[in-house]
Amino acid sequence: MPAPVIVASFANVLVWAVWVVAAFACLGTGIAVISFTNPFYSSLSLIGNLASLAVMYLLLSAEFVAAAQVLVYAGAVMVMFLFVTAYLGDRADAAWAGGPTWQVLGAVAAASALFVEVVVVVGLKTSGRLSHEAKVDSSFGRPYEIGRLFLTDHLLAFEITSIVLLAAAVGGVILGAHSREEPMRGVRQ
Amino acid sequence: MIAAAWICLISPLAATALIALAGNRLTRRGAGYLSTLSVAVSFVAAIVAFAGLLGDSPDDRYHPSTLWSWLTAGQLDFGLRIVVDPLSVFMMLVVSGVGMLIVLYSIGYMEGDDEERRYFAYMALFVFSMLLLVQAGNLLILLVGWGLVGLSSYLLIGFWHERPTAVAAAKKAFVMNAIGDATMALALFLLIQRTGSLNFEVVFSQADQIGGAWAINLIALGLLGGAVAKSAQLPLHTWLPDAMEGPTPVSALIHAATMVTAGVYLIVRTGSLFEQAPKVLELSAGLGAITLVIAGLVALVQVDIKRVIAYSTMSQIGYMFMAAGLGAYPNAMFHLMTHAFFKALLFMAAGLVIHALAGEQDIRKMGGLRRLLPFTFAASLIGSLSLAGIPPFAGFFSKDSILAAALDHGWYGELLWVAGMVGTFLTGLYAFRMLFIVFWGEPSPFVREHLMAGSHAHAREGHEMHDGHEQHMHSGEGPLSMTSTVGVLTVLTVIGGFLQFAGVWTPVSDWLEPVARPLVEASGTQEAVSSILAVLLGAAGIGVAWLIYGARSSTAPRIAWAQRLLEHKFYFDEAYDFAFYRPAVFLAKGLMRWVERPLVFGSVRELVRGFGLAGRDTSRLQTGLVRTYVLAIAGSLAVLTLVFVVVR
Amino acid sequence: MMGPDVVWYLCVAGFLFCTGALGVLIRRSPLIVLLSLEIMLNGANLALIAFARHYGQGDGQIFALTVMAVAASEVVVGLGLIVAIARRKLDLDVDKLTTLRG
Amino acid sequence: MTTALIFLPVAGALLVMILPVRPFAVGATALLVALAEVALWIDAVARFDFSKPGLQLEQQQTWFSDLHVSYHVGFYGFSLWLVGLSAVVLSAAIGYAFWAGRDRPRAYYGLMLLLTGALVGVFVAQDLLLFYVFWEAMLVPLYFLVGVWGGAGRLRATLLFVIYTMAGSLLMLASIIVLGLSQGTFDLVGSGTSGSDWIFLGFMAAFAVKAPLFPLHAWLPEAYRESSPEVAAVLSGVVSKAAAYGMLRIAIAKFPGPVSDFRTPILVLAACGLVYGSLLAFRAPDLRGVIAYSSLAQMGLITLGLFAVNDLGLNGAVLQMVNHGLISAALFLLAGGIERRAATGELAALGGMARGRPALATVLMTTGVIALAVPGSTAFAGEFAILAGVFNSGWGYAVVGAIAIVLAAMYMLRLISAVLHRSPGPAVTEAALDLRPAELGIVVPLVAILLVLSAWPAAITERSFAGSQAVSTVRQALP
Repeated sequence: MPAPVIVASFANVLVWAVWVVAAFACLGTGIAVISFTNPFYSSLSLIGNLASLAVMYLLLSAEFVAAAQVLVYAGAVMVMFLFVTAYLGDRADAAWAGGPTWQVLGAVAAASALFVEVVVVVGLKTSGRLSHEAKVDSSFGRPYEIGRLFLTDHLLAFEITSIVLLAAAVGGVILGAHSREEPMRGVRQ
Repeated sequence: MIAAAWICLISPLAATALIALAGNRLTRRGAGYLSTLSVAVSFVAAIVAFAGLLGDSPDDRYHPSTLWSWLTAGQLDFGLRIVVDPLSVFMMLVVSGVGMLIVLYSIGYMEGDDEERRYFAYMALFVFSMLLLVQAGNLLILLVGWGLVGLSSYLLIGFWHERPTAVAAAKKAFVMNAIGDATMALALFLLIQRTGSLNFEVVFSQADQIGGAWAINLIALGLLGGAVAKSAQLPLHTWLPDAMEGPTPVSALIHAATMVTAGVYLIVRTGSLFEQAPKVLELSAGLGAITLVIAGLVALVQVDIKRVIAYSTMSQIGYMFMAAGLGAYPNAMFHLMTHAFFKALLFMAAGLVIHALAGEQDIRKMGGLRRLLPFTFAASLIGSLSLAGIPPFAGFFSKDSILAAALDHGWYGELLWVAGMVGTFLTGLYAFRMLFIVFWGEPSPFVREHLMAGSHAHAREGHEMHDGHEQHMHSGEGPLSMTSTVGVLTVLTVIGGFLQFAGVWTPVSDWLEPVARPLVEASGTQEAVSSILAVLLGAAGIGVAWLIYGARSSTAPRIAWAQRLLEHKFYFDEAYDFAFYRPAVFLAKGLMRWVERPLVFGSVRELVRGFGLAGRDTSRLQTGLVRTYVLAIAGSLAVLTLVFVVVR
Repeated sequence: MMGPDVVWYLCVAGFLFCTGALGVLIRRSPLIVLLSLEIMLNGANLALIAFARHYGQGDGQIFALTVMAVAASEVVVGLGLIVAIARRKLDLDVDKLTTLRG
Repeated sequence: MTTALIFLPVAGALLVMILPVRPFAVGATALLVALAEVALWIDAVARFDFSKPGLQLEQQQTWFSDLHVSYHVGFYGFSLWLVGLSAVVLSAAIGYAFWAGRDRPRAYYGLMLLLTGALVGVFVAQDLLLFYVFWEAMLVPLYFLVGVWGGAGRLRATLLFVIYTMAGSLLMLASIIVLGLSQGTFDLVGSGTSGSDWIFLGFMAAFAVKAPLFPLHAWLPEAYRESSPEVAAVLSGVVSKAAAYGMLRIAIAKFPGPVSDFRTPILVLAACGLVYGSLLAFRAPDLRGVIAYSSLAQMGLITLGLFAVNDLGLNGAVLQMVNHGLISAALFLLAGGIERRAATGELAALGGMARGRPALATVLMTTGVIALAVPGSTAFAGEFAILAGVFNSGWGYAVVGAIAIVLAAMYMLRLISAVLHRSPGPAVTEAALDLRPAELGIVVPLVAILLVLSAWPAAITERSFAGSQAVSTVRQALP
């Protein structure tokens, strides 16, 4: 067995190993997020979830996205979550589920049905067509490439995103500024 | 000649329009003079047209004239078309001549009524309509005139519109005539379909090619329906006695002399069509015969002076129908003319009586008027003698020739002849019953009160007393405009019959020959037998009347059931009420109760309620729980994906 | 290429999405619901990036980045709402918010 | 020219809504605009060449080029008469409102003029989509006119009316879309015929509701009773004619196959409506009820004529549309005048109004006898032609029609007598005046037109279709 082949197969095994670890971490943390009663733990699990996803992005040659994931999501957004959780304190604790039984049963049924369908679609109907991956060069997923696409092909999406962000900022300010008034109408006490 | 015919037609219409537009600017009397003048113009124009026709050779006496297209559709073109031919000129003369006299008479009769202008506008409108009817050059215009005379009749019967009976009578007359209009219209539809035209010459020339015995029979039946309704023959006769609610001159003009005889005119005019349907023609003769007997019987028990004459009119038109149905067209037309004279005379004489008695029409309150109203008595006597067919008055000549013609029509004709003879006896009886009751004997208390107390009561039928009209105090017989016209008609009744003496000279038949060639020809023997028998029977009727009502030497036989039957006019009104009016009302109410409310409105109500309920139930799904909504979305997504997976 | 096929990534993405959906459907705490939404978005992101790699085109990554921005905006508004609810001393329970009830 | 006819009233509507003048001037302006519309129509008549069969005074402007939708307007002979009918009746209605006085005049007259524009638009539109736009534009002013200015039960009446017509016109919209897409053009002149039963039924649904045809008339008595008299006059006089026009211009011209398939059921329904409406009119307790149900009957009659699809029937139907429009407008306005005087329309409370009120008696009597189609009247000419036409489709229809003639005499005479004759009813006081000169000025022109038409109904029958050749015109020149 020539050396490059051995190296390649070793690398393959390594990648598989990393993927398996990342994937299971991802699934586990995902389940953890929705299982904890304490939102603080949920938020922490979500950070783990995001981190493991970032690993998978790296495996998919999406270095910039992975970096953004860690920095923006795990860094900024999740900090906001933790901050709010801390602000709310005990009140953030919520009953695990509740509501009518049929709601829970229906939820589980719908979610699992969706999952099974995704698996079926992906695994059975399209496996043949998804087996041959394109070759990519080293520039794929680099910041330069991302920037070029953003400013050429997807300029409109870029601009709209910025407007959405602006709108969200304004919305956040307004919600914060007017929050001391009387209780909202129609909320069941 | 054509121009004269148009002038004859338009003149009364112009008078109507003028009176309607002038309103208060025209005096009441002025309106009367204007409409009399317009009808006089018509009469003169009719004479001019007559003279014009005389100049033509008999076979060329046919002059159509179209003013403009009245109704068009595709190839069809119904013009506003008149025809000047012997028949139409004959009718024009009768209508405008008698009409002129009666409108003139109205000036005196209606004086003091606060709506005289309206009356004269209606009268002129009637004369126009009647002239349109007789001058029409196609069946559509004829139907137009037909309907318009019905309308004027409605307006004039209901002239005193505050009397419920008058309004009801007017409506009844119009609706029964509308039935006739409708059957006539149906006949016209069939004619249009078969011949593609309604012009007389086209239709008549194709009469034998209409195809299918049922078609021509239906056409004839439809036309007969119109004729029967207009001429108050059985079974559509019940409106005529009620129509006496109108002013007496109206009864004289419309319900005796002209309009009601339009049915006879129609049968004569469309003779070529009827001849293709001989059974229908015989039916019309039969209807005439039945009517003349029944009307004569009912007339025996009537107590309203005008109703007696009205039944007598029905009876006399029965003779005309019999003649027309037998194909003796000239006899029918001749009787139409003489009847116009003597029946108008009778009505107007009755009008004088009513006028003198302040609007009273009940003969039971009258009596002994002979000496108080000698002129009226003389006129009534002559009219009654003519009605009973006593020579030498007009009725004798015309009626007897009809009876004679019946003998020339096989066994069916003989049957009709017998009916006619019975009718003659009845005519003498009821005519002189009325005459004797009203004029003979000693003045009744009522008469004494009105005529002998010195003051003349001036009130019109249905109206309260009007003051300030004392100028015709003279003889108590009415103003000159009334008495003079009665005088003229009396003269016409005396001499009118000599215009034609069956078997000796026949100018009327000759004149009508090109248009209405008779189907029957009575022999001299038949003429003689009929005349002698008819005169004897008429005289017998008079004699019986004298015994009972004149000399009062015997009393009338009283048979309870017969009396009741006659007084209820053979229960026709009741039967129609039961058979048509009530079912119509019931149906209308029933439709309202069982269809309109529950089905039409109810369906809407149910639909609205259903939507409301559905909306309320659907809104219950809006729990307000966001999670439920999300679940719905997720569930739907799952299902949709499943569908795509399975389908692809 | 080394490592698993795109198919595997897609399975993980699908699982993540469904997990998030389940969280949204059964949890009543608005905070957790928001977190679950993040998981759903991330599942979608993973699929986008996997496809981007599969087809060798960068557009998927662009979309993923856009989604991140939208997610950030949504978190801002969502957290703002939660804070607003909390300040009004209301229960933090989505089942208590029933203004939409018909 | 044609466009001016549509937009003159619309511009007038904007003008009266905006102009800052006193209420009186608002009404006067509206009346002037309506009269100008009549004048413009007379000008159009003068320019129209009645001997030519095709579309005239035509104007076309592309609207959506992809779908071949265009602003396409123009006149045929019969649409010219219907436009004239709208202009005249709307003028009379606006005049009546002006005389009677209405609250919020700015909005009221604006809506009336908008309605005029929409009606004219319906009658001249030569594009399906444009037709639909005008058709719905008609509903908006009517909704407010009935719903705001109506009587006590106006809300229910409006709701019924609007829901009914909307249901019908949505089906028509679906039909228009399918027909337009399948033909590749929405143009009425340029497109061919269609054989689809469903599209035909969609159109007929809208027309049958608006006309209305038995048994879709549940909205009719309420709408006619609850709206103000002039709106009722417009509703029964002109709006119903839009439906009849639609039947002629679209249903009959575009769907020869389905017309022959569905002719029998439609004729049967129309005949039922004719007798049914006449019978109910005969027992209706009030003025408006009689006129409303007689309208139902008359629309049945017009439908009979249209679906006879022969020269007599079509010519008669067009004539009768004009007749009935004028008659019911005059009757409703007269009913309004009587209700103002007696404060009620109950026939039992009326009576004896003829004495001392010669103008009212003359006008009502004249209108009434024309309405009952006394022979010689233009209504008689219309009915005669219609029934003679439908006689060819089946004698039974003509017999039913003949029965209806008798019933018409019964209910109209009942109306006339109940108002004018006998002794004065409890609601009729001495203070109830004769018709005022202003009222005469409104109603007499309508009656005068009817009288002129009575002398010469061929004025319309000769000029609705080139050379009176209705069937060939409908089948060929309006393919």
